[in-house]
Amino acid sequence: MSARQAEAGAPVRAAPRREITPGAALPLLGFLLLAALFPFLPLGSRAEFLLQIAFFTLVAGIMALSWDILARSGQVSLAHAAFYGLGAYGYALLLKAGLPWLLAMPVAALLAGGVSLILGAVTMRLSGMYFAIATLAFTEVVRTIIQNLPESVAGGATGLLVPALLGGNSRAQYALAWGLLAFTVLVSLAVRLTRLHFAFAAIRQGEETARVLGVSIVRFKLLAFFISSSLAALAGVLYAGKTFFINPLETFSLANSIAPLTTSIFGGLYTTLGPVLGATVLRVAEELLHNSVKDGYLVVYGLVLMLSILWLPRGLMGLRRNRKHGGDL
Amino acid sequence: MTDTLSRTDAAPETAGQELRIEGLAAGYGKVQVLWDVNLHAAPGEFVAVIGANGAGKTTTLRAVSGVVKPSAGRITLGGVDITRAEPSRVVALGLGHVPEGRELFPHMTVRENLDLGAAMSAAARARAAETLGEVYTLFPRLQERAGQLAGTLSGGEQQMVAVGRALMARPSVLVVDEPSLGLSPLMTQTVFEALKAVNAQGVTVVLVEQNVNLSLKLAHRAYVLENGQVVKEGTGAALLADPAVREAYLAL
Amino acid sequence: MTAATTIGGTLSPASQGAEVLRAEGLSKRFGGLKAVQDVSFTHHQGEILAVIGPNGAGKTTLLNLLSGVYRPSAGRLHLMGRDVTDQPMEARCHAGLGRAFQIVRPFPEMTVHENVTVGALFGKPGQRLPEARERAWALLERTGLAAHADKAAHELTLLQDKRLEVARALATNPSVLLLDEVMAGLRPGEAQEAVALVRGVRESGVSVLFIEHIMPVVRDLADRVVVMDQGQVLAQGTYREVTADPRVVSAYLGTEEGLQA
Amino acid sequence: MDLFVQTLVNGLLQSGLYALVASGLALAVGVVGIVNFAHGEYLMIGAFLAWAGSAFLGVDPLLSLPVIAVAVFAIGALTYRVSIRHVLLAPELNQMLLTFGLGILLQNLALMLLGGNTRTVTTPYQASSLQLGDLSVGGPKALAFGLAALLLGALYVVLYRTTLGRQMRAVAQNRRGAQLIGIDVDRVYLIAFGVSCALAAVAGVLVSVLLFASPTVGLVFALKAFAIIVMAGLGNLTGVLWASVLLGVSEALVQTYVPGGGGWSDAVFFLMIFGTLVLRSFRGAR
Amino acid sequence: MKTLLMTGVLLALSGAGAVKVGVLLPLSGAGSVSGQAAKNGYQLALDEINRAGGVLGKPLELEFADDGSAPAKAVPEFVKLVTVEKVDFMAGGVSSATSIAVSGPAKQYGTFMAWIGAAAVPVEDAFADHPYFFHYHPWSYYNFEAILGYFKYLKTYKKAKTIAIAYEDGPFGSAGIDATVDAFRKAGFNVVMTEKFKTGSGNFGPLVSKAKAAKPDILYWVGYDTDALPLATEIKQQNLQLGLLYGTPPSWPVGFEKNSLSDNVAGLSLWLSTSPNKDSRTFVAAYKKKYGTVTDEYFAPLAYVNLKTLAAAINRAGTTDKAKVAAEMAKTNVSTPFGQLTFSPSLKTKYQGFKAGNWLHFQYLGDARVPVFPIKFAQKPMVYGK
Repeated sequence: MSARQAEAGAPVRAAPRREITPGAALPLLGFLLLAALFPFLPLGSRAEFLLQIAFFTLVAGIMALSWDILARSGQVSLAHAAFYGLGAYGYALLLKAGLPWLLAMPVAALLAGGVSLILGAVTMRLSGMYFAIATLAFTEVVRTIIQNLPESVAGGATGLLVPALLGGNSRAQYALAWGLLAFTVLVSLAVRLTRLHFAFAAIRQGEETARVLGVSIVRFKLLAFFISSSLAALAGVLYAGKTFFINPLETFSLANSIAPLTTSIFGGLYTTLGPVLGATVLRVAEELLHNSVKDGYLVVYGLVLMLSILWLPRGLMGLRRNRKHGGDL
Repeated sequence: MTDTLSRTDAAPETAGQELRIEGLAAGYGKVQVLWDVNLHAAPGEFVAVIGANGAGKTTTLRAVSGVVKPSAGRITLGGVDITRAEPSRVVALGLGHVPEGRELFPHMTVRENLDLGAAMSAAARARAAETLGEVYTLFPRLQERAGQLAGTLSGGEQQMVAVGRALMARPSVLVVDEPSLGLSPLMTQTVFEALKAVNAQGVTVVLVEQNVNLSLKLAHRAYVLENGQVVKEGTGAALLADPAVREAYLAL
Repeated sequence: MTAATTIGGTLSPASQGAEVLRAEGLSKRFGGLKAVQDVSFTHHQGEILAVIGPNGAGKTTLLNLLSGVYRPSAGRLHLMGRDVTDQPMEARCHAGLGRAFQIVRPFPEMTVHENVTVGALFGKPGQRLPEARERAWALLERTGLAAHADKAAHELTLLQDKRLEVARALATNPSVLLLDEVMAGLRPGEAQEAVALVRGVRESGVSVLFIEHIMPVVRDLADRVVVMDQGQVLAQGTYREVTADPRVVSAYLGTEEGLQA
Repeated sequence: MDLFVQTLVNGLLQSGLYALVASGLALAVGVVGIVNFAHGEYLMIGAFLAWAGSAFLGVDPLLSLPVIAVAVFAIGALTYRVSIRHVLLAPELNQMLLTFGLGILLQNLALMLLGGNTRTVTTPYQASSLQLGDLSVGGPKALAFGLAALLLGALYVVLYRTTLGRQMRAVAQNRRGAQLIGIDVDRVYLIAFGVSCALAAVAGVLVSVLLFASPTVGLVFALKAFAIIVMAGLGNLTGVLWASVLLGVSEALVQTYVPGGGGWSDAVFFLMIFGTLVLRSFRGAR
Repeated sequence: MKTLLMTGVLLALSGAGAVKVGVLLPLSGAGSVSGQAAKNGYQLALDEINRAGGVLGKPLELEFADDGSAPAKAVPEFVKLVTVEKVDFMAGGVSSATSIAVSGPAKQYGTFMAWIGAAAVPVEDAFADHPYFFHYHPWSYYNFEAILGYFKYLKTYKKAKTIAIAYEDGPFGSAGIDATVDAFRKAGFNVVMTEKFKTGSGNFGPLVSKAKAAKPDILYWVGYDTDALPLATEIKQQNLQLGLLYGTPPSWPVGFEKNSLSDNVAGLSLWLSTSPNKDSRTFVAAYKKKYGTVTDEYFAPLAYVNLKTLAAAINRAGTTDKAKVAAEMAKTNVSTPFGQLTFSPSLKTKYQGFKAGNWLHFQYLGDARVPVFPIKFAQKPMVYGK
């Protein structure tokens, strides 16, 4: 119809360069492979110790990635400690009720997902700071409720002992954490490669425009909540099963909400690799700092976060040369 | 070059300054709005800039006050280059801006809005009481409403506040952007009368307007802006008589 | 979508078509401000209808009432024979209403193709991703954006942005397309291209309602014109008719009264 | 009945501190448009400076208060210059991360330099109290409340009666309008952020007298301040006063009248925030 | 002479074969005050042990690790000490949550643990079947036993009848609160108030108002150092008349004794720097010599005793074999700054060190903490307000 097209004669179709190619998944696959092989690497005497670090890194990765999935729909949550805690408590209580752990784990995740729908429904119209504070308030309320339930129900403020995951076998625990991270990565990829990506990204980048284009924000915002909180709850299950003990103060602490946020921003928002990579780099950096600067390592850590925002606003993923929009996983 | 049109009845208490724009290009992000604007207002002159929506009138004024940074060209105010100066400096040099949409401080009283106008220079502060009296003379309504929040005023009253606020700095050049927007004819008339009176005191006035008839009647000289360029200039009367102006507006 | 090059040229008197959009006494108040008052008009199948008026006349508020950004304080709105007054934006989209914004609002972190895919995927219920992608391609070709499909939206020129805005709205497969000053900021040559684009849209069977300031564009494009002033409808008719109306002229050029200098 | 009045007084006294901390935060949010998650850390700095002045120089915290306010104003202005200023146009998320990082940095700097111990300040008026019949009002608390009220009054006088204050409000209400009448917006931002930090520090001085100084003392107050400014509506300074009183009194009521209320008072408050936000969002819907 | 020289050289050269003890402490985070105090105690003990010839003829080595007061950090650090640093014994441990978290790897590696802190009951559950778990700090129920003993004394001699309880809503304050109330009632007290508060919030106004209405003889508060001054201030300000304000924070605010508000406040401690006990005086002198100051944190002498007794047990066993060292350790019977230390079973674990009898009750009198109960340790008569 246009003059441009008339000149060209036949319709031109540019090669879909920016479509996601299998190649884009290579770094991610590489990461997962490396993580899978980690227990078998010849690390000598440090192997067991590094395996423990790696376990908690995987948990941090699951948390960050799950947070990122929610953030992709424009919802910047400070409620991830609540989902984490709900997962941990749900799991512990289901075990107490006699469920086998393999069943307790997914049921706890789904329960947290269900609760998140309530939160999602009432915060539907909030954005920015208001949304953040509302989700923070939700976390506080959930924590207080659990803390004030009779001790016989959920351990009260003292907390609950949780049976060791997989009999305390650290390799098996690592394998399970790896599996759950891989599952989270798969979910994240599924979100990235299906219609969900278009819905989430459109809502985030222009909620009104998205609605004008027919995107049902209610459905997709809630879906983002459900997916994200269920995954965060799985991280909580891993934590509970690894440390044998949960209490409201620690599982619902603000730090558990803030860590996935900072990790994702540091790694690179709205990507699958970014949050996972961010978790790894930050955890390794923390460990190295811990051993080198000892007393002041958290000072340096804070400084690193600040500098990364000032010099690296798009996170680690922004370091890749020729990064163009759209092609990232 | 426009000497013949200078007002003879002006008794310049405030000395007007010259505003000169040469080869101005500017825009927002990827949207270039001004391509090559040349415009001049002699001291004490009343110049109107007319043109259809999107022609670049507002952008021209914003470039003058330093809110929009030009990509090319030169702007001088009383001979001083202000091309990329910060807005605070431009105001200090004597420019008063009555912006489109008034840009008042809605939760402050009328009086506070006016006082702020005089706050930025020591000279204006020193004469603030006197200037306030002049503004109240110009707009008696503002005195009645002095304690009312600006956001609760009618559109016309808000426009008065915007003009008054700019005058409080005792500017030598006053640029006014679409003062009649959303105003009743009666209110429009009040505002325009005030502008005329201000100009009569020697202040250079550059008026951007969509109300062609009224502004051309008022102005000594006028420019027609189209697609970011000046396409016509002449005395107000000459342009008013020019059928091409009307056609440009209504695409007859 | 039918091919873009159909029987071109002649502006058929569209008022014979079925009605696609009918506003009955739409009003909107913001606090004390009556932004839109008692606006009624009918938009027919295949018609290009322009809404014009001086700055602040209430045009954009009207468009927001039509697309569902605001709920009206009074009045009803019918779309394709259905009352959609209380429907949210996404439901109106599903019912056949498309909209392009005055200030282009591409999703900045998506490619051009992805931007259009959003419209194709969610514009009507039950669309699947592969088909939506294909339709997005087709639309990019129609709107001359195919060569830029993989660019990020922020890499486009303004004209391309406008094309994208239209392509994305078209991707929702609308019966009526609302265009909000899509010519704003374009140079004359570009505006001509945009006019051709809008004509093409109509020829593909979509009715168009647009707001515009650039009068030559209105003259060249509109079958019928609704003139607004101070939130009310001042006049309706062909371009020639309304510009001959002295009330319209004075709304545009200002009153001649007053100020006997 | 006496218990009820005493409860109201308890709540009211507590609200002065809340208002002081929240006003500073509201100033940063309203004028500069930055949500400073490190706000509590400036309170902590103020508390430690007061403690240091008292412990090492023997200066009463209330006497060192003006010096501390000026010092922390300078620290805040410096913070603005080297960090905040560079993210003013960045996405909200990046601003959040920056101030989170700042908070971690400052808190751990204090921990590294001073250790985690709780420090207390000794003042002669600490144990004083006013008795009004059965009603008793703690001396330092009343003093702190009075000082907070005085400072807030002064803040309001500055904001409403001085040129600088009007400039701040002008920038908050209409940034472009402020620019166009010649206000140096960057300078106003710097001052507003500095004042915001100074207000937190002043609250910190009072906290050191009433409670204690420790590296984590800021968190409790910062969290409440966030809740208060959100409840008041971001940047609404007058609303901050009401929300602070509401928080203080509702806390006191819950603590007094709900069995085991001390454990519930936070939850009740956050529930109120949550409810306010949600209600407002649905009422705001067209 | 020659042999002595040789021994010295051997001592210097034989680092590789030295006995290594891993010490896991909260050096940062919430528990860092106790952790840092313990670290000082360990280092003092290390100096003395090595000056006296080390362990098994070689200098003893300590490997410190920071658990950050967080279970997720404690687990890797514990594993690092055991598998990388290959320590022979583990010591330290302050927080209950981190201690429970490391119970997994501890059982997996059969780690020998000489543990100083972690008084919460779930810790006892977590280590119930661990064969090499030596717990120095009394379990929380022993604390309570001690408190009840003191209160019963007050009941008999000071006619204290009513108790108001204020406890922080976290795990420290809330643990077993119902049992506490029951026990007081059973002992014939009237519990007139049981109130939670949020630690660190400093807002005690409503709580004290409520207490005032309840007119208790004793206000028993379970909280942290941050709550001490605000509570004391509020009580004074609202003019709440008490027989005794009694608190059990893990540590007290720095300089609290100099504040007049601390006057007559009573508390519980395993140890006081002013204790007349000979071992305590020796410890204080040694500590002052090394660090130039006196500490009031009982975790410093506790850590000191912990390492000294462990080293002694190893030396007696003549080997690092866990079973043999455990057997020797179980026979420990030494005098310490806390009184005599022996190990005997607790409710669930096999080797419990200090128990209820080791607790001291003190009062802030003048500018110091002064032991007032048990009477045989009292340096001054207690001040009872009613």
